[in-house]
Amino acid sequence: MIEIQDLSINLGTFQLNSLSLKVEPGEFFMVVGPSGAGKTILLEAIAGLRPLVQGKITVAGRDITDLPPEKRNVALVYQDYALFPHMSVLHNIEWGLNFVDKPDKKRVNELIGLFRLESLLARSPETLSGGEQQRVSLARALAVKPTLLLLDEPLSALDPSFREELSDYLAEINKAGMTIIMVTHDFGEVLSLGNRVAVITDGTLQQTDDVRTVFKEPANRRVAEFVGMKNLIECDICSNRASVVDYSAIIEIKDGRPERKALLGIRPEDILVSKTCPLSKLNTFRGKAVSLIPRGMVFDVTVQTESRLRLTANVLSSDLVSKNIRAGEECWINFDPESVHIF
Amino acid sequence: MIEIQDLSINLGTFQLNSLSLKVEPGEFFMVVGPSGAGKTILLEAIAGLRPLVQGKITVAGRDITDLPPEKRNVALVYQDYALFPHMSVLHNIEWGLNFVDKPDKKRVNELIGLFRLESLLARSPETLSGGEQQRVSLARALAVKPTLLLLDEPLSALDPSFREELSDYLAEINKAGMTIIMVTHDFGEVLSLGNRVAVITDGTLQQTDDVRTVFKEPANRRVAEFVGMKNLIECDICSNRASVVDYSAIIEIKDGRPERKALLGIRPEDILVSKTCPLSKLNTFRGKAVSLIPRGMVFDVTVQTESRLRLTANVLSSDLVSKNIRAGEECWINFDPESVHIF
Amino acid sequence: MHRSSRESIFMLLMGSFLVIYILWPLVGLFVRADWDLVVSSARDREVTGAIWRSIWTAAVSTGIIAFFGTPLAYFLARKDFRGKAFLEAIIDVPIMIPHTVAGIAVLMAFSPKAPLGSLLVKIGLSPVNSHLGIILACMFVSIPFYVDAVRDGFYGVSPRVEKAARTLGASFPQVFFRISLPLARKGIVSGLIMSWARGVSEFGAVVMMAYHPMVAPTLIYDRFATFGLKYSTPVAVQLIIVCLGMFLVLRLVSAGKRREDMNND
Amino acid sequence: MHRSSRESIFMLLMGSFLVIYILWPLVGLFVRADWDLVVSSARDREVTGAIWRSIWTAAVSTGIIAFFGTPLAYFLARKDFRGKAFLEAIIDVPIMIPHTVAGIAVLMAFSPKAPLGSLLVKIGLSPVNSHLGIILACMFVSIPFYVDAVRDGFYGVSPRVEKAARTLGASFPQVFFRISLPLARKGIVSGLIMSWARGVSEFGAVVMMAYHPMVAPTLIYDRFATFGLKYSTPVAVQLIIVCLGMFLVLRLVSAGKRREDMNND
Amino acid sequence: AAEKIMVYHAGSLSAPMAKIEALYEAANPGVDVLRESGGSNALARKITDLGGACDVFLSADYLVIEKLLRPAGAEWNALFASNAIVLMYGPKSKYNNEVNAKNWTKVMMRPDVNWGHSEPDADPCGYRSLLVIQLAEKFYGDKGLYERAMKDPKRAVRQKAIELVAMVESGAMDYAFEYKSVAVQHKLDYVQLPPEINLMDPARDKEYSTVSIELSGKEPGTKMKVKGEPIVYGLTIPKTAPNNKGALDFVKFVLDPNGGLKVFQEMGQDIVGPSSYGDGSKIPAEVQKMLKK
Ligand SMILES: Nc1ncnc2c1ncn2[C@@H]1O[C@H](COP(=O)(O)OP(=O)(O)OP(=O)(O)O)[C@@H](O)[C@H]1O
Ligand SMILES: Nc1ncnc2c1ncn2[C@@H]1O[C@H](COP(=O)(O)OP(=O)(O)OP(=O)(O)O)[C@@H](O)[C@H]1O
Ligand SMILES: [Mg+2]
Ligand SMILES: [Mg+2]
Repeated sequence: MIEIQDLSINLGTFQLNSLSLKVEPGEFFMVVGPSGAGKTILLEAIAGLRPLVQGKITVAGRDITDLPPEKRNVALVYQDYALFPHMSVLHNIEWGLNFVDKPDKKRVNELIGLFRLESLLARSPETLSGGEQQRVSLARALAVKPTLLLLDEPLSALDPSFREELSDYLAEINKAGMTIIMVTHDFGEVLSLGNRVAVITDGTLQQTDDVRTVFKEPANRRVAEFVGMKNLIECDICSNRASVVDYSAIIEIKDGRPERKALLGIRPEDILVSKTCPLSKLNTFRGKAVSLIPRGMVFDVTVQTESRLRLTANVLSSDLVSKNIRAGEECWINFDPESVHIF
Repeated sequence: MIEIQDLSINLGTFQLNSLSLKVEPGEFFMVVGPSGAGKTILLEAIAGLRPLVQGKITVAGRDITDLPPEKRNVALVYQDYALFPHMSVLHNIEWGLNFVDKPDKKRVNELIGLFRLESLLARSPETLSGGEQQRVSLARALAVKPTLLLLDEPLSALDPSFREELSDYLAEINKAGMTIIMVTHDFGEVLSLGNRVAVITDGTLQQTDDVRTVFKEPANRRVAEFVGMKNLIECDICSNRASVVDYSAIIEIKDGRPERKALLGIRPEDILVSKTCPLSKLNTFRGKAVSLIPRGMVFDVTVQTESRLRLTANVLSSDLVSKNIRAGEECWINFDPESVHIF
Repeated sequence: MHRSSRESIFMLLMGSFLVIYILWPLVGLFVRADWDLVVSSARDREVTGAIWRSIWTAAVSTGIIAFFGTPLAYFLARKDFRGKAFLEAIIDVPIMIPHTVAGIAVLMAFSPKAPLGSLLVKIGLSPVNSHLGIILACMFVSIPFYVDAVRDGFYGVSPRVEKAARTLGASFPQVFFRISLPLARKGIVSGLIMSWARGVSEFGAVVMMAYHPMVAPTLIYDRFATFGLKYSTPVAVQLIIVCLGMFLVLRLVSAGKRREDMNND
Repeated sequence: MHRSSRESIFMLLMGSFLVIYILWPLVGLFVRADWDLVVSSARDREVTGAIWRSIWTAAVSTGIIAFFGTPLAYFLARKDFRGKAFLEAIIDVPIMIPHTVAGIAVLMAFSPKAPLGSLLVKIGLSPVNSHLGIILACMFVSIPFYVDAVRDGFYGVSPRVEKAARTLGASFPQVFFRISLPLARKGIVSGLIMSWARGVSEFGAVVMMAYHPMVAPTLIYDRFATFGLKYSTPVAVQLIIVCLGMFLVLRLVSAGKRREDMNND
Repeated sequence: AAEKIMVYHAGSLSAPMAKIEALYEAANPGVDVLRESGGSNALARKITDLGGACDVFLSADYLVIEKLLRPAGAEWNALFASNAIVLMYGPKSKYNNEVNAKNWTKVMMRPDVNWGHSEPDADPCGYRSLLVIQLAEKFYGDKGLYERAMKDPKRAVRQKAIELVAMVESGAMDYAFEYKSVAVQHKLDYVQLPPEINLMDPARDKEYSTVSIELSGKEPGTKMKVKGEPIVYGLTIPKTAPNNKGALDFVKFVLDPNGGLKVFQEMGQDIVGPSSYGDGSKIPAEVQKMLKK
């Protein structure tokens, strides 16, 4: 669908550095990265709204680098909505149809229903709540049936049930053939909607991969930290054992590898915490729960092992009670060698 | 700390209806509700930025209904940040100190470090990314050390690890004594940060309760739907059995109750799905998995039972594979009578 | 509620000084006017002719300015370049030039003896003592008022909104006409009013280019010189009434229906 | 990049018509001026005195207008009420009144025989043939330009930003001076320039109130009538140079340092 | 298109010229007389410096034609009417019930009386007003009157007659020196000054010339002396007149005793001549016929 080659943008204090990316037709492509990484700027560049220092953008083989935005058939939903303040909600949504060959009014009505905008149609955007503005902005972009849809955190201001509904709708139109590139901070969305994901930090593309792969096998420490692989440990590796630098602990890993120093990562949800010694003896450590921090449905339980490893595990809130794990008390942790990722 | 009595606001097409609320000193109070429910307007009213139709707001017994915003010692972080576009980031953050008796410059430096704004200090807000703006806006409000902090989706544009850090910081300053009222769409935040939560829909306060109570025992259907209690079933109740209206299923409930018609709700995470018949026979149904929808770390598995009940359960993505549950195939569901909520 | 209205009242009180400052002399003019003459001069062909001529020549001049000046204003609002302040200063010069000097400068530029003027004469247009001359003079004095107001209007239009419009399939001109222009509406209306009204009021410069055909200010002057204040005031009063009406319509149109949401903010 | 610059070039080309339209007569004036006389008149006390008088009287008038007009402009930008369009129309009237009529109206209002004028005389101020008279006349013609530009400037200031400032502990006046005013900067600078420059250029109305002390336009006219173009042009040229310099400084100050971010957008 | 005759005339001739225009146009259908009024000096400058299209120029002072137009811009100068300086006042003027031809100097100099005249350099009426005061000093034997008057802080100088009228009407000025015809046209009251001092009587040429005043010369800083003379209006056809033929016809009408001259008389002016001033050899024959020797 779209291929970006060697794209660079210079904004003085910020640079986007020769970024290359390929999105397949019909793909639901995610872009994630820390705040200020350059995600929005990348979307703007794809839409043709930012002057490039260098680089080439091709769509279906055609070079569109110098094409004006309106000829790209790419719709962008801005993070801050960018509604037309002088038009009613309805006119905002319908506006793009003026420039489309065969305007599809029926679709507009569908979108209005789906986004529950019926009662707001005559209102001025300035009087809308944040979520309402976001819905209008999304509906406006969808109304023109772009071949490529660029979404910048399009569901961030919506309540969970609405977000779920609209995620489903996005998944549906993506299945129906629309290519979507979406920036989001919600890993749930990345996992449930995305095919592949690009991780950008500080203007540099760090990794492009299948969504699950990025979480399980991040390319480097920055990506690992970003995707929440909280347990990162410097090790000396020898065959299928990793001895933690400076500590006495030995961690079993899945395949034999040549001897070297390496970084090793374990996702907190892959670590099991139990009050009693687990059956498996592989990668099982005794320790003390030093902190329990609630994170919504789960708790971050940090355990200091006897071998002075400090690992964080996720425990479901309900399990915490049933398993009787308390801060300051003894507990066991255990994880599969399969879930140990070596960089 | 703050007591709101009978607050009404009229905006023509939208009304906030005689809302009463009490927030204790030092509480971390959450406000949730669907998009357009009136959450932002409630915060504005508390800050003294909206004319009231009626109502009274008292802080520590003192009536502040007619006090101008600047005398309330209440800082509001707007959903759309509302930074001062003509000032640098640093001046934005420091601005409020001009009006404080003992400005605490050290704290400003702390905040700048904590929010990682060092490299942005000289920049104009218009050139900031969404997340950067949000951080500046939050830092600006925290710099003045308000006695009451009003936050309108303050972490929505941040990446997960940053969000986690700032959540921790908010929890910390809340522990240190600052009362916080926060609007959010993230139930994770509600659960991990909040003491109590108010649910507002369509300008009406539906429920104020302990955060966990709201999720487990929503006050009515609207709240139940909003907090994601997906399985809502009309029943005839008789003692500790509920027979589903129109279907042949019988659901066991926890305590005996007088005979009546009632609505019954079960949270999807309380329903267990298994390939084989579970040990407990209580509330165990055989059925077919009709749909599996990914929702981040979990799947929404909808099961149609033989007794034509249609229930949605959450299954961890990893469990889905290990338990071998597939769409269209037979499976069993089971739930504890304890987790059945009766309205 | 009372709080914010207290502040409004204070601002209005401060401002009412200026409103009264404007109204007082105007009311004096109206009170002193001989209303029989006002009524009868409303039927005087010379008076209505001059007023109408003032209105349309200033309108044509404003039209030309708007045609060329709107892109210029947009350019000034959107681009920054070395020498921009200088360009803006040049554009403002006609505001401060004494009107007679402005008239002399324009006259010299367009006199049939000058290159530009002779060109006009060659194509059959007479730049002096003609409607064209009036328009040329009005343009010179009005340009800066239009350009300044419209540029300030465009400053308020978010480039993001324009960009979003582009991605919806609208070309630059389409976005300009359907988004940027309507959003700069207030500035444009102010610019149109100022430019047009400035043209209507111009005497010193216009009279250099064309005493005849007479526009309203010239007629008022002529009446005053010939017949005295008694006969010039009715013409002035009539001109004011007509223009006040036109302002009112323009402002009402531009205000639109923002009423409700504004007072709620 | 080339795309957007193509559009800018088109806009600049359109706009350059107006820039040339302003420059052509000005350049003509400069070219025709006898530069020996320009230089010598720069040492002529009468000339420098008149130019300086023009500058400061117009500045005082602008100062008074700014003091009362800024709250008025804010009020007009923020509040909507029945009769607002009418109030705005009234404020615009001085733009369209022929200058001589304006002068007569102000003269009648402030003549020592009129209630207002006699009040001024009683407190020892002379409203005619004095600096005060010049200022009174300048004010009348300048008010609308200031109020319109500043009101349009305030329209662009987000009420949300003002509200956020209130919650940070700033009172209404503090927010007004530190947030609203600086954010309306462009409009205010335009308003100041227009109001001041309009005052500098005024002849018809000023001359009604005071021929002496002479302001620059009066002196230029006087020189023209007495000695001819040769001796009036140097004064005009000097006035233009001085004012151009002042505009340049004001625009440079108001433009600030937005350069970078603008061109990236 | 109609034949056009462009007439520039002194502001003080506005009213009679309006009437003459109407009469002339009635008599010559198809001819459009376009009048442009202003200060005599400024109008002459417009002709010389700005190429103003003018067929006939009527000046409030024949000397303007001499100084500014002849010989470069015009070839002849015909005198046709006189005027008097009066002391004009209005209904709001102080002491307007007691002022008369005997006491006006004293009334004018009272400490609470504002008075004024137009700019001597720019407007002939201005320096003539000053000459009148000098003559009054002699006539009334009021020593030092002129000097006191010049030092009087309540004296205001105005650019043109127009502003004086406006000021007197508004009460901002109590008394103003002005042409009699202007006072008549604006229906303002005036003190009729004795012929010995009012510069009206061509026969008193000698008496008038006993006073003089310094005016600005050809360029700023220089001075020239102007003696008292009767107020005599002059007219000419500039060399650059686009419609010379029409101009001649119009001049003939203006100088016709039953045409223009009659109108001037009706409106408060006396007729002088009409006669040629200075070298009259270039006067067109048709006009020559209408002049007295
Ligand atoms: N005009 C500009 N001048 C200088 N720097 C800029 C400009 N616009 C954006 N930036 C900087 O570029 C960086 C990337 O911005 P961008 O908006 O793409 O971030 P983002 O990845 O979308 O972040 P977020 O998740 O917070 O929205 C930010 O650090 C921002 O401050
Ligand atoms: N000035 C106004 N005039 C009319 N209606 C308004 C105005 N301002 C807000 N509203 C309406 O009031 C309702 C509540 O707005 P509010 O901003 O409080 O919603 P919210 O609960 O914060 O929603 P969100 O989660 O989307 O931000 C919305 O439906 C909005 O459209
Ligand atoms: Mg972004
Ligand atoms: Mg909101």
